[in-house]
Amino acid sequence: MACSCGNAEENQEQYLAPLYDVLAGYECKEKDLIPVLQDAQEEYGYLPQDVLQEIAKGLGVPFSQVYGVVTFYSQFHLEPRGENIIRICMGTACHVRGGDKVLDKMKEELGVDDGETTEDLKFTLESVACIGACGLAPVIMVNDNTHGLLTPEKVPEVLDQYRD
Amino acid sequence: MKSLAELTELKEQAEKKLRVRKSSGKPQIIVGMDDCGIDAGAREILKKFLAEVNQRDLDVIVTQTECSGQCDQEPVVTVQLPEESKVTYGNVTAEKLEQIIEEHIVNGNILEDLKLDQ
Amino acid sequence: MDTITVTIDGQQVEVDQQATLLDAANKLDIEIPTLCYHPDLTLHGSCRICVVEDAESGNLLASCATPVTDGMKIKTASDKVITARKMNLELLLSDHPNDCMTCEADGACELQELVYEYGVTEPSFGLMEEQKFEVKNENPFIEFDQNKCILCGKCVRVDNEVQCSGAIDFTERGFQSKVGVPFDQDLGADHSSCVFCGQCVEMCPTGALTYKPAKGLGREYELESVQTTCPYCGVGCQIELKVKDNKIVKVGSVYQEDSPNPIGETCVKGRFAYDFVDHPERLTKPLIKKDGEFEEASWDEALDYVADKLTTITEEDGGEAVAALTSARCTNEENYLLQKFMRGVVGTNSIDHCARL
Amino acid sequence: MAGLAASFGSGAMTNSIGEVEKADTIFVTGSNTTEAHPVIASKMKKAVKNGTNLIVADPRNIGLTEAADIAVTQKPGTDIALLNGLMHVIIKEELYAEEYVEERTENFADLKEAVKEYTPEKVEEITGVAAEDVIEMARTYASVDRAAIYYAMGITQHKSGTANVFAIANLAMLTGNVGKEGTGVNPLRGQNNVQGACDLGGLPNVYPGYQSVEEPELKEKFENAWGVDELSAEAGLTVVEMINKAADGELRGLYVMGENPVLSDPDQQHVEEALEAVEFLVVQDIFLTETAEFADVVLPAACFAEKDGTFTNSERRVQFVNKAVDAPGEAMTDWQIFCELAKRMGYEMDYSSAAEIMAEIAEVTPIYGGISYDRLEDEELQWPCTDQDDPGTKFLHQGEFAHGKGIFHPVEHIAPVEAADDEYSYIMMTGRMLYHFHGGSMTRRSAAVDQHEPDAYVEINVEDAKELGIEDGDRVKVASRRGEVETYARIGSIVKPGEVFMPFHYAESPANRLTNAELDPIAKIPEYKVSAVKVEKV
Amino acid sequence: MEQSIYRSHILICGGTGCVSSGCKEVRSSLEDELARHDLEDEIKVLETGCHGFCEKGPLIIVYPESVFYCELKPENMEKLVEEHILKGKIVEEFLYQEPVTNESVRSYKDIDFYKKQERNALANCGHIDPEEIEEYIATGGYQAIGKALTEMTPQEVIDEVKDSGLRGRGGGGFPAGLKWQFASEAEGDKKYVICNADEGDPGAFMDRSLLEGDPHRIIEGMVIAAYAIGADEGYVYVRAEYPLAIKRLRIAIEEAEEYGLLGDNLFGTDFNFDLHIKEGAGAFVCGEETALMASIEGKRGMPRPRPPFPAQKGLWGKPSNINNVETYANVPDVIQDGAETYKQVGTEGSTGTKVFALTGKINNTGLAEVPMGITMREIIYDIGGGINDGKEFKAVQIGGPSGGCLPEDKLDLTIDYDSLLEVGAMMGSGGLVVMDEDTCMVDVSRFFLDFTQSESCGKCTPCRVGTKQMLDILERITTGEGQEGDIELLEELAENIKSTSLCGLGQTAPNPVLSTLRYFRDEYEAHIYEQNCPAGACEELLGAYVIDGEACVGCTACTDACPVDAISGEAKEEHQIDEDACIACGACVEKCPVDAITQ
Repeated sequence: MACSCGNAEENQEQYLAPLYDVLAGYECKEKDLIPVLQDAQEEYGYLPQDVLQEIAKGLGVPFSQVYGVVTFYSQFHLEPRGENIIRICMGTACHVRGGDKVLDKMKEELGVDDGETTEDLKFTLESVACIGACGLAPVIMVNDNTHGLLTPEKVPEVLDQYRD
Repeated sequence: MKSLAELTELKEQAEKKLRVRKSSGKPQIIVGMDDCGIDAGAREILKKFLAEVNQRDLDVIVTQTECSGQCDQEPVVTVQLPEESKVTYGNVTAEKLEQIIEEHIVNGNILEDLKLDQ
Repeated sequence: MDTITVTIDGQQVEVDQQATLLDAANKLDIEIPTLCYHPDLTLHGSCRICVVEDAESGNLLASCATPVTDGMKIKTASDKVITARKMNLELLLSDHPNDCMTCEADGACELQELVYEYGVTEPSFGLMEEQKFEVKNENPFIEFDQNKCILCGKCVRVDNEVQCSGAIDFTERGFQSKVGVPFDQDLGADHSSCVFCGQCVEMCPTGALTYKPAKGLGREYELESVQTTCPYCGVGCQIELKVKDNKIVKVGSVYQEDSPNPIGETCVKGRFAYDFVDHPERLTKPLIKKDGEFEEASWDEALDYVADKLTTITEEDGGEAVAALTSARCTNEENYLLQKFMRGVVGTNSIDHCARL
Repeated sequence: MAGLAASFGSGAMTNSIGEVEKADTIFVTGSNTTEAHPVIASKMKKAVKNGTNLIVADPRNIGLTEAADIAVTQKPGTDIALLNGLMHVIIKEELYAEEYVEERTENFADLKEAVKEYTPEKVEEITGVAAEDVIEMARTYASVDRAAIYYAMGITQHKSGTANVFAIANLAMLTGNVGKEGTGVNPLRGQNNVQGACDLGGLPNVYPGYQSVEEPELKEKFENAWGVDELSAEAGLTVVEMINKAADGELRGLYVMGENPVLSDPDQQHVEEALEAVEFLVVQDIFLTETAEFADVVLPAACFAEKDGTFTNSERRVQFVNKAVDAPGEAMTDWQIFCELAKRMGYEMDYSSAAEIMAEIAEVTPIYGGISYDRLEDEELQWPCTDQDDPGTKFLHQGEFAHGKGIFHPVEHIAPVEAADDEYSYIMMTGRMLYHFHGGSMTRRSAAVDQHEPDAYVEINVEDAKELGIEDGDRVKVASRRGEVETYARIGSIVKPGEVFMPFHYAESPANRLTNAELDPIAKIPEYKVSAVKVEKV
Repeated sequence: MEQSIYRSHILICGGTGCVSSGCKEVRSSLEDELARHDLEDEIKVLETGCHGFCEKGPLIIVYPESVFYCELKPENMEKLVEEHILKGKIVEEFLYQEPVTNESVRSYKDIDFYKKQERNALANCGHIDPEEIEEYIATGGYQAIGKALTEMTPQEVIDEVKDSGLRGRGGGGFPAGLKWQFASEAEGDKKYVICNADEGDPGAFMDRSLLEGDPHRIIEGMVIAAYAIGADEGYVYVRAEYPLAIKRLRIAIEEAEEYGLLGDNLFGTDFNFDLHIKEGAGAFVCGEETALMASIEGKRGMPRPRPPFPAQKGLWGKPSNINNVETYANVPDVIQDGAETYKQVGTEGSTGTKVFALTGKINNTGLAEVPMGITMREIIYDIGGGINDGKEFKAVQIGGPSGGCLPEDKLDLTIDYDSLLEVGAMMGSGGLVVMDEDTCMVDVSRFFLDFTQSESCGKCTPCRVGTKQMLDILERITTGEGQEGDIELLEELAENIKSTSLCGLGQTAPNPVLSTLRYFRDEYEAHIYEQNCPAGACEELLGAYVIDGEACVGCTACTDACPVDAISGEAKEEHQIDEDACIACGACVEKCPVDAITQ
């Protein structure tokens, strides 16, 4: 593709525009790093390299620190993620009530492993420590919705709600 | 918030709104609202009671109950004042309603003539 | 400032209120091993090798991070202390390759020394069997083997607190933690702000960070060290030339209070640009140009020629017909002698150098 | 240096490197510190982390700007206007040190008058720095307890170099920032012993320790000390004058020790002609440099690692050089060569060690009077150090300036010699880069650094590159009125549009083939930082 | 004020649990029904925070009768409105049934789960609209700030908290008043008050419920602390996984600002306080106070050595006070009612109440606030309704991943900070997981180690590498690879990690292993020496399934259920399982109608 340098830059400018909007809402100090990353991930669905570099520049924080922070917190992702994020609770209550069976069933249904995204970018599956809805164990969260008192049998039914 | 007094005033205002959640120990007006009652116009009576209580800013609970077996006397209204026995009135009309509030609720005088035998 | 008295291994010592147990022990010349501690860096407290026992509670305390309190009694070599240090060494070993034979840091590795000293001959948890990470060595200066990293964080701290490059930081979390450049790149790659000052290498207690040009050229204990002043810019950093067989193998840091670089700072030139010293193009004999070509000459021949020629010119046209450029890269003594020679012997004040350039 | 000497009575860095971290505000101008003095730049960044304000004024977006609180890019050659503008604001807002000015300086009234017309608006017009930035800079510099200025060749390598330094000295004195820890006027020395070479008489007008050759008493002192009949009573030639005289055939002999004027001096072609023209050229060096190629005799010298001696760094600290390895072949140390040569010319120079030479230096040089090898073994000494009991001097001008009162030298904006025109439409600056040093004779021959930065380049702004149809990594030709060179293009936004930058370390693309030999009238420093050039793709 | 008096309030639980059970749909159906009957002016519907009885959600309480309905569905609303709201007939079928007696209970006050509790911190949770500041004020909210600011000196406030005996509810149980005293005494031009709402213990959700159900109480507690120590700025560090809590807290802060209960010159004094929310980003270790502060500062959440303690050098090096949500929730009562009243509840060393999150194999799961000093048995049986499915009690894990597992003979232990430590557990944040006979204690240890190991920040050696080694050993044991000496090695390692780790996470990580080794050592031994998992939970240790020929009725249910076709046999005849093919998934066991399949 014939793409002159100038165009690439303009594209880049356009690509980063949402990030600049995010940055505009902050003082842009070190303390804003995590909230800015959260907002940027909200915008882009994940944290692309260019975005991280721009955040480092914008906040005057070393890129290595930005990357170190991103890889420290499990909330942040460096790869594109599925449209729907399935978080399977692996907390104590869920564990004793069969949460791992639900996870196994999920893996089977989606054909991906823990932490992976389906090829059609529909679902990302991840096990999480505890989502604090122990009364409903075993429980999962799909996006912001909690589904409780699950059994492996109920898994397809839950997934269907998010397929289109 | 400029002072504790201001807060206390605000608290008193706000408490009124939460009155129904702290019903114990408060005067209650209980309207029979079963099918028989509604057929006899209890719904309007209930509304009117509520409106009156609101208008007079009375610390009184207005609530509803099922049929007490005195279907022919409907609308039936029971007044329960704290630490007193229940008093039940039958065939309550809008006019009697005002009397019940004025005399019984506000002044504590039972309207013997309207009272039903238990 | 108020002082405090503490008892360490039965000996009393009076120390500053702000002192740590390690400071107090140092004052008594009681040695406590450390891996992550460095006096010029912020406190990290991560290796847990410097633990000592509080005689009263029996608790183990990290001596580098624990301030003294009045009347404290400390044991630095109780069974409990030795067992704990040994086990933490065993834990480090379980996540460390076993290749001391070929490791560049052999003989200069603090981990190796401690494992030897504490007699960890059969580590309970074995040794790292499969390399977790690929060695990074695409740049010409520093080889980075993350497998050998014990996460003491001295490199990260010296990079961020002294060099202030922000080139490296911890990445990932827990057992997967490592030190690195964003996106797992090599030092000096696109995402790296590394300027190859080499201070991380100096701080590294193991063979995780080593000098690439020095690879295979000599073990630390074979090298002779000579402190000198860096030959480059005007800061005058103190450096240590490490020499084997009349060859500079690498440049080490000097930690000397009041020097221009008290925390062993240098830049990439001071650290790595020493090859010129034994470069094959070095001049080894005087040269005299004859018919437009240089010919090698003996010193006598060359010096006589220069002396004759200068004498002739000064005799004919006076000293002012000669000028000299002294050098901002020669020593004070040499500069002094050149100007003395030109002024006193040749008779000219036309002496200058490139200070202005 | 000349400027500082006139203002304060001494031309060296007033304060110590360690004091970088003690300043409340650091003002860096005309110094690409991260590349040329990386260790000091790190200290500055460290200071910033601990709360120090950093102001950076440089025509380029240099590395240090990332750490700066205020960073401005003035047009090349407009430093005086900018500095006068700062003083204008400081005086107007009464931020100057009134008591200090009254007690310790002279000529304030003239200064006040001179900077009067440099309003922020006018400064913006000349320098391109926004008026509000000028005000902000002035406040940040003047409103703290300790403010320090650091500068380098970006200030001095101009036709107005000395005047630039006057302006800097004026600013520091005006705010009472001389003679106090963590403050000062600090020229950063580019080479490890520039300071020592100056201190030890490597200048045409002074003996060691800045003792004037024109002062009869001093002349006599040296005649006696050295046991010679008659020393010349006239100041000699500066380096650029030497080259000019050599080219004109007026200079017959030239002795060059460890210098490479072909690469380091301006207008390379002119230098080469001069070296060609000089009758007898001796070059004493460690490599057969571009200059040595012109020599009649080349003498092989020992390098820093092969000899003992001392260097004096930028902060006047005298430090050891120690021998670590033997010199190759028959190479000798420079001082031994001079001893031999003097002997052959009938003057006995007999020293058995560098220490002995230092003992003689101490005797004749008051500022080095207390310096000896014995003391240096376990003491850190900064001159002035006049006798055995003198602990040396961390910062100069405490209480009083070297020559009594500090003198304000008001200066006016002077436009650079060359301006961009239709043909030569870019302004080229030259300077250093981190990985190489000076003429490159050492770093270009050190495998690791040369492998990392093997190629010369010219920095061009993205916008200009677009216009010129040049992409990153293209070969380009850069030409000035004095010559042309070929090199690689490096596209970015470090330089502003209309400006280009070249490092001068690469013999294959010598930036100084393009520079202008126009000198500053006082310090005789060439205007390296402003040359009009044209750029085209090859 | 507009029309404000309704004859009835319907409180619908809007906690995370009930949201996931569909309370939003129930609410909209309820509102439709009310509109259909023209009742909107008489009946007010409002959404509350969590009642703590999530398993039974969606929940509704109808006032003034205070009738408690549970497990509601949208289609139930027609009947509920028609019958109860309109006609005053309690709808029996939606009432709660006691698990033991199967009796319907009309009022929530009469449910065992609530009856035995003493709800102070949780007093408003489920009973007020958390997004309406006036409801909080109506219950006496913000009076304590008024009292502190206008009638007490900061030192008097600190003394009151000290006298109350209030101890930190987040883990260690450090006396709150003492902490405040340190922060108050520390010199600093700026001080901070921080609320640790990074509730990360698996099995604990009391802080979330408090933030969702009564956010103003937390704000009030923080303002009082700020006044006491001299801080003018505060942060609430909340897990990002708690979006509802964050939303409610954000609304509450805005409201408080609007009402002048946050900001400048509170109650006409010169005391100012601003409060910010910081969302965590998913790192359990940030519950450790120094890691939490690093995270607020924009760094990796790695703990640093203490001292200096946050009270001396906290956020950005300034003196800071950190308490958790539940601790701050107790503060208004301490100030309003006074220390004397406060310490009437609880034991001498542990005053007041504590909220526990009851989960696991228990009938009533949910949040229970009880007085300190109650026994474990009372919580599990009287409030929790005992073990479900008629199984035997085996152990209770208390205190989250840093806590320990206690056996049956510790059930009568009175719960307070110190007694728990004595038996090798700890209060922690108050997670209480009940385990029955089917739970393998080695597997539980492995589970907790897996958690702490993956949540270790990786800074210090013992925690980073030690927990990994412990996990490896436990995995070895649960998969039948255990070796002689493993138990001893585990003990040594656990002791080392406990005594040399940098922060609380590492120091307490071995607790589950140590406590199970103490009380259930035989299970470990069975795994290692007999290759047997007594609870039948470790799959690798279980043999293939066998069918008891006599019991088998040949129904073929198992054949159909087997995913690998390992079961053969004609209908009505005895079936067999091919041992080599069997993957021990247990699918057949579940289907067998006569319990003929065993392992």
